[in-house]
Amino acid sequence: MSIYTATAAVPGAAARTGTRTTRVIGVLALVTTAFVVVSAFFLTPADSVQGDSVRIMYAHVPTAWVAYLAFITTAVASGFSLARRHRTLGFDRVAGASGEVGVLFMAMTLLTGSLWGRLTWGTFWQWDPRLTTTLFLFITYVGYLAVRRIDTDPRQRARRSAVIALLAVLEIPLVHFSVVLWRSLHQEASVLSPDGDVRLDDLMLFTLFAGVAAFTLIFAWLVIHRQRLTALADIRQTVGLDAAIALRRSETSGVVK
Amino acid sequence: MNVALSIARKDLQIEWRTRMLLARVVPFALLVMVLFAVALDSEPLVLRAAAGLVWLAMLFSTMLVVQRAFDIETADAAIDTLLACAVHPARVFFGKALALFVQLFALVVVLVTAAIVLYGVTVSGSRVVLLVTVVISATSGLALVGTLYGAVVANMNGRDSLLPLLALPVLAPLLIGASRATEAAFGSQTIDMANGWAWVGLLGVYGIVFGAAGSAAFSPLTESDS
Amino acid sequence: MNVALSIARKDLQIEWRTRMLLARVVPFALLVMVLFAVALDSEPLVLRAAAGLVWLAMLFSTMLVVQRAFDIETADAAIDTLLACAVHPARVFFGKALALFVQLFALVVVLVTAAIVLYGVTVSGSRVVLLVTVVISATSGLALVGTLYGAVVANMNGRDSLLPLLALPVLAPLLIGASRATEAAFGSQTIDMANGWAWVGLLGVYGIVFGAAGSAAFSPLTESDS
Amino acid sequence: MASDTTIHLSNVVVALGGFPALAGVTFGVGRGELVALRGANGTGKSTLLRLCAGLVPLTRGAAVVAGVDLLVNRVAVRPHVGLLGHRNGLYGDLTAKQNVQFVADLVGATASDVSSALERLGIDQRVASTSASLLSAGQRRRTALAALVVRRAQLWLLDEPHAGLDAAARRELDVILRDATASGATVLYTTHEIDQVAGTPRTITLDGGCVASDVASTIGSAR
Amino acid sequence: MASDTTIHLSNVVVALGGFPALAGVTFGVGRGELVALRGANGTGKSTLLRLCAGLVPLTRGAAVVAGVDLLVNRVAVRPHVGLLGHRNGLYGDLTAKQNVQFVADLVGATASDVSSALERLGIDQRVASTSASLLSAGQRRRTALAALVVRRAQLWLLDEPHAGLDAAARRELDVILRDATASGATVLYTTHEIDQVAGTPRTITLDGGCVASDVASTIGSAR
Ligand code: HEM
Ligand SMILES: Nc1ncnc2c1ncn2[C@@H]1O[C@H](COP(=O)(O)OP(=O)(O)OP(=O)(O)O)[C@@H](O)[C@H]1O
Ligand SMILES: Nc1ncnc2c1ncn2[C@@H]1O[C@H](COP(=O)(O)OP(=O)(O)OP(=O)(O)O)[C@@H](O)[C@H]1O
Ligand SMILES: [Mg+2]
Ligand SMILES: [Mg+2]
Repeated sequence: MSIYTATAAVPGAAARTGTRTTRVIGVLALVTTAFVVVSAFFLTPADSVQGDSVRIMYAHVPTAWVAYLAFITTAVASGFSLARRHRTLGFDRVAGASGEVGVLFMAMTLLTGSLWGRLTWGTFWQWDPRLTTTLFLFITYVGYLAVRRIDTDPRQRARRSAVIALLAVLEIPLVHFSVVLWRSLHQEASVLSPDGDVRLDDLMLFTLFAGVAAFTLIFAWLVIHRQRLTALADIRQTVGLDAAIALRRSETSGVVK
Repeated sequence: MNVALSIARKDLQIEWRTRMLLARVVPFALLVMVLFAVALDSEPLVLRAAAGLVWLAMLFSTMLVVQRAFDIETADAAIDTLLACAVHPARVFFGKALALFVQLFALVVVLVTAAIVLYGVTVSGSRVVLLVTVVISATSGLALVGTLYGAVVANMNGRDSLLPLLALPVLAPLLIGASRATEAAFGSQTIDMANGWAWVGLLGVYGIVFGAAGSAAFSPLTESDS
Repeated sequence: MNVALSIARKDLQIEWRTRMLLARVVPFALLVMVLFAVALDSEPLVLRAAAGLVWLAMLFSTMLVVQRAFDIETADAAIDTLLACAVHPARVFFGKALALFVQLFALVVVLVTAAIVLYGVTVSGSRVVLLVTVVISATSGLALVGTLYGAVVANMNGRDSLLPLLALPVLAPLLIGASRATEAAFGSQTIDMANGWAWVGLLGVYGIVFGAAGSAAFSPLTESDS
Repeated sequence: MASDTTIHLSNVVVALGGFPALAGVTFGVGRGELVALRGANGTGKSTLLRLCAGLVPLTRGAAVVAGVDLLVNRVAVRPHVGLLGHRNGLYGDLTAKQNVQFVADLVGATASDVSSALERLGIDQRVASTSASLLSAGQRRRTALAALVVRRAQLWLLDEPHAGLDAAARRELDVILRDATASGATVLYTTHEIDQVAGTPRTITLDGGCVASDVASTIGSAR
Repeated sequence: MASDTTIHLSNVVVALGGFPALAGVTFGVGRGELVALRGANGTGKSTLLRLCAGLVPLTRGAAVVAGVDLLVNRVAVRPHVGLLGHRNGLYGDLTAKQNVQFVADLVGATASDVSSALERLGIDQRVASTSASLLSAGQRRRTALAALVVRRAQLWLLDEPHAGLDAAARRELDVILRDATASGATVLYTTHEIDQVAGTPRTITLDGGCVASDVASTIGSAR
């Protein structure tokens, strides 16, 4: 919601995408990230089995969760863009920006996950339900971005991609519960395990959630800037349209009069 | 006559006049099944993967049939007329999905028979009931999802390659569910009948979700602006 | 400029303007590789079948790229102009095959990389030379056969489903040869390097046969009678 | 707005991929009017027809067609409109008759409507039972027109309906259009042929995406 | 046969899927002639043009076009022929200019040939750099004609070239066709418009797959 109201200010604003709010978000993101980096590398203990490689967790898990958040944001914005016909494009911009950031974060999950896998399992990839469904989720949103790239009327594109986004978000529970549905190599749901049994020590847990906070802030910052950029591009197009209309009107062939 | 039925009849009429399914899709699907066996290159392996291979072949064939179903609409801009005449887009959706279901059902019957002959699987007794249920629910799912995503990419340049990209990840759960349930019906050691029926339940949920989504989404999708 | 090069350039220009390969075929091919692994549902199996799966994914992707290559010719009857202008049909054949080769080569590089990451195969030392040779000769074969059969079905109604039907059986030997040779390059236990090179020899012969057949047959093929 | 106005456009801008194909069009067409649309290639005639059929969105301005505000819900206009575009909208694998029959099924017309439409457009037994994709260009155009006749729309939008038709079919088409307006339908069609325009009561000429002239022809209305 | 005969047909029968689209056509066209082909829809005009372009096979009779016997090797006639069918033969994903440039590359024409052809057909900078699939119907037709001009064929076969063109383009087309015949090319085109035929030296009318009349117009040759 706050993301959308922030866009409302854009048309009048100067051609910059930053505001005080985003600067605050940016600073907070930097501070939290700094803490997570320090804590992850120096304060938290190494794992008794996995050793130092466990530190990848502080990037791996938050990116996964924030990617979920991004995709849910995309779905919600898409729902609004279908429902609120006269504001379609505003919501569509948020949906698109959030989808892009989500794909970015999901790519980071895959990357950190396969590095971690290399260190602990000895291979980059395992055909495990969680990993496979994660990959499907990733590809689904790559497809979503492919549809957004298609050059048609913006409103039609908004509708088509909104439908895809609303269906795609249904895959998230599939990814999350895949571990429960299939027996699995992948880490059991250790933080949000169904029985509420938390198996990480306090500082590790704190750092993990600080990581989640940091990536959430980065996500918000990126989405706000990204969708304002597209909003500005749209405005520029509108201005361009005025010039184009004038040009078009002067395009008299003088053949038939 | 009901609009959805008119549309389904028209699609089946076209299929009947061109014999596309019989002459081309069926041989293609059989070929895919044979190629898998070749690529795997080992008897016990093939038997173990039989159920998965049947549904994989179905998945690729579905892409062909769906592309065809929307090509005939867009080739000469016929969909414009269709939408102008048919008052409710949901009817168009169900009409096209129905025609697709009929064609895919014929196809899956052939493929299961082929699995029995080619891969040497056996089905008997109460397993037959499970098999029939799986086939019907999974095929409905394929038809609904296929129609929905076919409409998403209809009228788009290069839809041949966009359709699989969008539809296959969404169909992946269906592939897994149908494969596991079919494995149970084929009498595999790794999965029992009760588990098989559980998968069928999931397939049913899947079909209902996409049926609802499709009838709701078809209207915004077909507001063609091209 | 040489006619064949003009034609290849035109096809690549269209690819460049539409980004079909990057945006759609590459993801599709990756998806096929993932789906295979899912259907097999067993780690060691996947590793053992890795080489075959790469080439199977290539095969299906080739169908997409070929369809596209001939769709652009027939959509607005452009092939009539092309044939009227290009004095020698063999040049048209080689022009289209060249553009196809370039695109398929880019694709296979991605797929082999994916196999290394996803399937966990390893390539090292002298095996790299074998791998590169296999990839080039098998891709040439795909491009030549693809162009030939693409021309056969061009202008035919419903070519989407006819192309795989005709081309896949012809490509089966290529699939086997390329898979076995790639297995050797991937360091499989079942096949050694010498054997791998023998398969490459066969692939070379295959390519030459289809290159010759294509340039000879392209002229009668394009005498469209529709 | 009076209910006898079928098309009411004011300052309509339609941008296609950023290009203003229509750059501020204003005019109205009353119920039962027959209007010819002229203009050089690329001046926006086809875009105007597609706008009225609810197939392209309005970028700016206001448009009300057949009582439907296109800004609010342009899809709602479709049931009232029969459009014949540059392309015919036929299923190539169905016969000419099956094509017309399908449209009849959708709108609830009878079998006798179908055969009378086919007969009017000179589609004989042999042509009617040939696949549309095998027919000659003119025969396909006639089939599309037969489907439009069966459709019985309130607003007819025809994009160069005369192109490809032979002399006999052109004459019949003019009769069909006059019959349609006589029974209360509104007809808007484009053409590049000067002798076609001469017989039409009103001619609107587009230039550069705008209305260049809008004249009533005395010959046409007298005829 | 004299070498100044470009088309020589005698008793030509062409069966398409068992239907005799041409049922015994006999006529000849000399080098440098400009001939209009008329007839009702479905009488075989397009089929005749496609036969002369070597695109459909001869079922019976004899045909020699541009010195090539179509019974022996109909493919050999293609390099001499420029055909504009009902469809334009453009690549929708290339710009108008790239389309014309491609034909120029194939036949070895220069860049200045391309730009002069584009200019002749009134394809300006903006249109030239737009994808063909986005252009208006008339703009696409003009692009196809520009490609034909670049082609510089010995025999021009045009299927309803005027359809879809505006008045200015029609005038230019007539000039182009006259220029082509003046420089020794032979032109055969179809049309349904009576005023087009009036200006043409010779008109052949088909009916039911046969020649119904073959007349020289005194007006046309005088003009
Ligand atoms: C490419 C490989 C990997 C992928 C794609 C991947 C993907 C994911 C995803 C999507 C989540 C979020 C799950 C959810 O909460 O719904 C997750 C969580 C997690 N992953 Fe991975 N992962 C990979 C490898 C690994 C490895 C190698 C390890 C450690 C040995 C690991 C440890 C964890 C942990 C501890 C969590 C948090 C679990 C929870 O509480 O839910 N991951 N991973
Ligand atoms: N996506 C686009 N990008 C740029 N220009 C476009 C686009 N789509 C359409 N146009 C332009 O908009 C105009 C559309 O014209 P329209 O098809 O309405 O013309 P028309 O009056 O019907 O012409 P014709 O007589 O040739 O049929 C053309 O000039 C075309 O080049
Ligand atoms: N495969 C087929 N089966 C039956 N009839 C066919 C087949 N192919 C073509 N025809 C018929 O052959 C004739 C071909 O006519 P052609 O296209 O040459 O006509 P035309 O004179 O160009 O007409 P138009 O003025 O409409 O363009 C048509 O009557 C068509 O119905
Ligand atoms: Mg137009
Ligand atoms: Mg014709």
